[in-house]
Amino acid sequence: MNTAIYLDHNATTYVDPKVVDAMLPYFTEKFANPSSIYSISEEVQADIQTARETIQNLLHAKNGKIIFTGGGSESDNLAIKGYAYANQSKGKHIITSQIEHHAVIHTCEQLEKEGFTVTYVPVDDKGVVKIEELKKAIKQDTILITIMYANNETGVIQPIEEIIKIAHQTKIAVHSDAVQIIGKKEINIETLDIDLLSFSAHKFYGPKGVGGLFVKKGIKINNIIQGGGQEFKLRAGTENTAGIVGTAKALEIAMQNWKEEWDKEKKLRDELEKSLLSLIPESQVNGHLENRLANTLNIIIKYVEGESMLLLLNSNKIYASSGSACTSGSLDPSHVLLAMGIPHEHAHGSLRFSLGKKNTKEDIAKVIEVLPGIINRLRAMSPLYKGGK
Amino acid sequence: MNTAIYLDHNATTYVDPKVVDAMLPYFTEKFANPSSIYSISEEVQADIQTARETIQNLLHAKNGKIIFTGGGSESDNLAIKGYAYANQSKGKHIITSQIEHHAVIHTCEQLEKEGFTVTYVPVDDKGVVKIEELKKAIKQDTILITIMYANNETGVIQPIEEIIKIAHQTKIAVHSDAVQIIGKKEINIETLDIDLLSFSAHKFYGPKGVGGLFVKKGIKINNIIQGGGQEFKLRAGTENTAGIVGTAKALEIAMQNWKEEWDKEKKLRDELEKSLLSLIPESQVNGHLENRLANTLNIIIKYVEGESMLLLLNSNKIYASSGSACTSGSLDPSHVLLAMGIPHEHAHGSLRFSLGKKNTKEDIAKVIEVLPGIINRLRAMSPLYKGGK
Amino acid sequence: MGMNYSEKVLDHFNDPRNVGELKDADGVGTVGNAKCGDIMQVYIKVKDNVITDSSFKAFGCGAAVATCSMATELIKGKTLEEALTITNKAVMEALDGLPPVKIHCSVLAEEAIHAAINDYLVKTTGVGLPEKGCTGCCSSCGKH
Amino acid sequence: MGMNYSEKVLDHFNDPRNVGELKDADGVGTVGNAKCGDIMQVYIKVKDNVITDSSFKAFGCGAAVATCSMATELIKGKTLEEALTITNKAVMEALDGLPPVKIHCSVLAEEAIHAAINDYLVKTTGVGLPEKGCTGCCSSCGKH
Ligand SMILES: Cc1ncc(COP(=O)(O)O)c(C=O)c1O
Ligand SMILES: Cc1ncc(COP(=O)(O)O)c(C=O)c1O
Repeated sequence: MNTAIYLDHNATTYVDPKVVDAMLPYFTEKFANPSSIYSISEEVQADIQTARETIQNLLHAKNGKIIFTGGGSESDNLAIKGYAYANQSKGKHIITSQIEHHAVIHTCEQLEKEGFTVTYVPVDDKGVVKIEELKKAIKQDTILITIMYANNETGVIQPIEEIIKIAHQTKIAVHSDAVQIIGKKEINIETLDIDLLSFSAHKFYGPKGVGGLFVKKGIKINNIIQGGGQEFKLRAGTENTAGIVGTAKALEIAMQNWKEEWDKEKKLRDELEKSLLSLIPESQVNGHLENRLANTLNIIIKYVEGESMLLLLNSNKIYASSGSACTSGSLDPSHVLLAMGIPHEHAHGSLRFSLGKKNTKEDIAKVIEVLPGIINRLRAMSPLYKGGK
Repeated sequence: MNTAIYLDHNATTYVDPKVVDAMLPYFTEKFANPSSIYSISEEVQADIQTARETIQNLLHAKNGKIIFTGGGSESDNLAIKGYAYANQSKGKHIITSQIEHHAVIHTCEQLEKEGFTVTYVPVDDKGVVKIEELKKAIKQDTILITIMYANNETGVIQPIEEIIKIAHQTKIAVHSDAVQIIGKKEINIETLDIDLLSFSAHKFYGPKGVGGLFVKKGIKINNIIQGGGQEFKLRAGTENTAGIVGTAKALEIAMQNWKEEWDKEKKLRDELEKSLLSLIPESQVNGHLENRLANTLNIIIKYVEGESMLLLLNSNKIYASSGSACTSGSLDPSHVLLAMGIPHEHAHGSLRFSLGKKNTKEDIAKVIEVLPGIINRLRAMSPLYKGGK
Repeated sequence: MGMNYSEKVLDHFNDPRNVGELKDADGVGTVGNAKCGDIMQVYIKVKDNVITDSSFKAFGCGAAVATCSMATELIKGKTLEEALTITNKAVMEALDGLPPVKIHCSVLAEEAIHAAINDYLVKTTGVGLPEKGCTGCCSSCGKH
Repeated sequence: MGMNYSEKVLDHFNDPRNVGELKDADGVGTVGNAKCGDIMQVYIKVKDNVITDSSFKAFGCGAAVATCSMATELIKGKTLEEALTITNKAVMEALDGLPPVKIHCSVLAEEAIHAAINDYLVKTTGVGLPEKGCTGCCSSCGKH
């Protein structure tokens, strides 16, 4: 990558070399199927168990179990559909928000097709779920509230504690897509008293294609992939042992010094934010300035379009995103920004920088050096921009 | 593993070191999210595309597409539920067999709970699906026949060509769980004209937690994991790039000389079979002797119980299985053997040896040397065995 | 190694005590059935109300063999009354525990001791132990 | 690099030809809207029925910029009639193709040429091009 500057860690991270080292034995030596009964299988089974416990310790999640899945999206699907199917006798109404990841939104839409009803609670202009609207949405037959912990595009952290308190007053279960916060900040699942929580290893320097779902003791969910009895009968299929061990190792590393990392990235992010805002007229930050992941900057630059900016940043070997990775190939502006009340034309001009462990002051300086010129150039050709005249 | 003898390749294989090498760059360097739009993502996206095409070439599957999933079980679920949901307006009856893997059987049972009807076609005493029964099972509203290609316990290869011909006469789609045969034998998907076919990388020296589903052009399936638009919108979630590339590499290696490998393993298997049958009285082979995977030997040894044999083999560092890996922890004898008409007490005494690339004549000789003694010892303490007197 | 068995279980499986028939046994008890995958046969020799010797045969898993081995060890030298107080838990504890799916084996072993003592009592006094009925623990026999 | 664009597209995006307003343009056409994320503005100078100069402004993705750049190149020196025969396919071909999701950009570019010529005709003759109506290609504008 040489001089490349990767600023898209919310899309995915590289795998920490120590994590790769932890995974390697499970490909060639400790390769046995953990469900078999001979000695070499038991070792692997024990290692999976250790990984599970490591994660439970790190997330303070001893009040339930961790199910390993094939990624964050699957965890979200398993949590929401699994809970909905297992508890539909109690009611068929689900509450979520307008700013969820597609893995939650499209799952809810699927459930709507199957006869469930879903309320998509709006957010305020800072990207925070409107608690009053959420309260109003609660009905007699509401069984589940699923609200993300931190938004992938803006980094805005949602008032999950409060939501859980509200939900539990009327015995509604709470799921949170915590894919963007797990590994970045210490979360205490037991204190939170959350019922279901999803995470994904490749967001915290672990491998892609493996995720987890926390399920609180006493919470019943159905499986969505049927077959063998793996993962407490909640996820059939031969276990991705290397991936599972890698997930635990990655979380272990992440939690060792998350606070210093958080502070370091915050400092860099704030520097980037301050400089861009001052150097680029008619730009603004999206989302709550305080309650936000330390590594995320979502900025709107008026009169220019996101892809153009990304292409010119790319020419400078700076890799960022516009909207979420999944939709940046499409023409629709981010549903998250639209939900925040940002007009379409401005939403098209959003950039997301998400920092990671290897980013340096120099990286930030380079962006600050390069981006204003890119904006000038694009604005000069923009029919929307009158400021230059 | 030193002198350990691994004879459980149908449960899982080690990952070929060349496959590990092929995967490694995708952890640390080529780590980008394939859905992003910058250069380093496009490379990864192109590599996924190349992997897809490699597999299509090797399986002669250009008449459709390959969807990557989180394993063989997920592929089976996606194929069966995906097809059932997308085509239920045409009918709600599915035909399968009594000897399918749990990933198929439990998925069918799930569909039954949802209002589909399923016929579980029996097999003959050689473990071959009874074609006449299958024909009789076809109804006006049959939409899908799902029959495994080769059975994981007995290795028996099913008459898939014939089943496809029968099914297509009345426009019924055919899915095959080909998890046990892909990588062991060359399959021509296009000539077969099969509609849906599942495979799993860890059965052919690829990584665990990644599988694939072939979907013929024109065949409509619903996704079962909703979210981002990855994998032709049929499997949401950030792609397991390392796993996908590893799957293609593993299949490439497997297909390079599958015939020699098949012949080599067959020779060893036949030697093992012949010797055990002659050295151990009242033993018999389960399944069709000809139409069988070359690496698989399923043998019943009367008056003794499977787990005891496995434990004593384990003491000799010989790793085999009894029934399928998923159920060997449970008390139920194999549903496959029971479906073949084998009495419970004999089904409890089954052993499966499944050979792989590294097995040698010496491995086989060791089993032949050790197993008869184990059997004598166990039979001596068996209240069922009168032969010793 | 194997099913998460304790060292003790593996020891009693790999090197079972008291294996085989007792030629001139005073009592024999057989429990379980082949369908379940577990059959246990316990032999006892009794003198002056004391179990002077005991042996077993078993068709079954590692735990089945180990529990029989341990059970026969435990009853040797005991009076019949003492032997009858040996529960499945006692057998399990003596083996440093069993995996949850294998607990039924210890129940079967307890039942086998009772069956052998019952056989002896019926043979010698014409009156057996009071009926306990099926405990229904063998979830795999398909009857319960 | 980026969206699987061809070298040609990237060239026209990174180094767009004919950028900016033509101060004394004879015709200006604007198509698209900010909601869609694509606005194209094409300027033309016309002399003796020939387009002597052309330029553009664009708010949009890489393909939007590149198609405008290429379209303005293609029409320069052409008669109005010739310019009107330049289709979106011609623009795409001249750029060595576009990714499927970006084809609408070439349609917009064609429409922008037509709009500019229409503007010129209305201004000079009082009669514009026959109405083509919306082609409905811009699936993202939410109107179709
Ligand atoms: C025939 C068959 N189908 C499906 C599977 C499931 O594959 P996986 O474990 O990759 O989910 C297996 C092996 O476990 C199998 O042998
Ligand atoms: C908030 C959020 N939820 C879910 C996901 C899906 O995770 P995965 O890609 O591992 O399926 C992502 C990232 O892609 C995410 O950012």
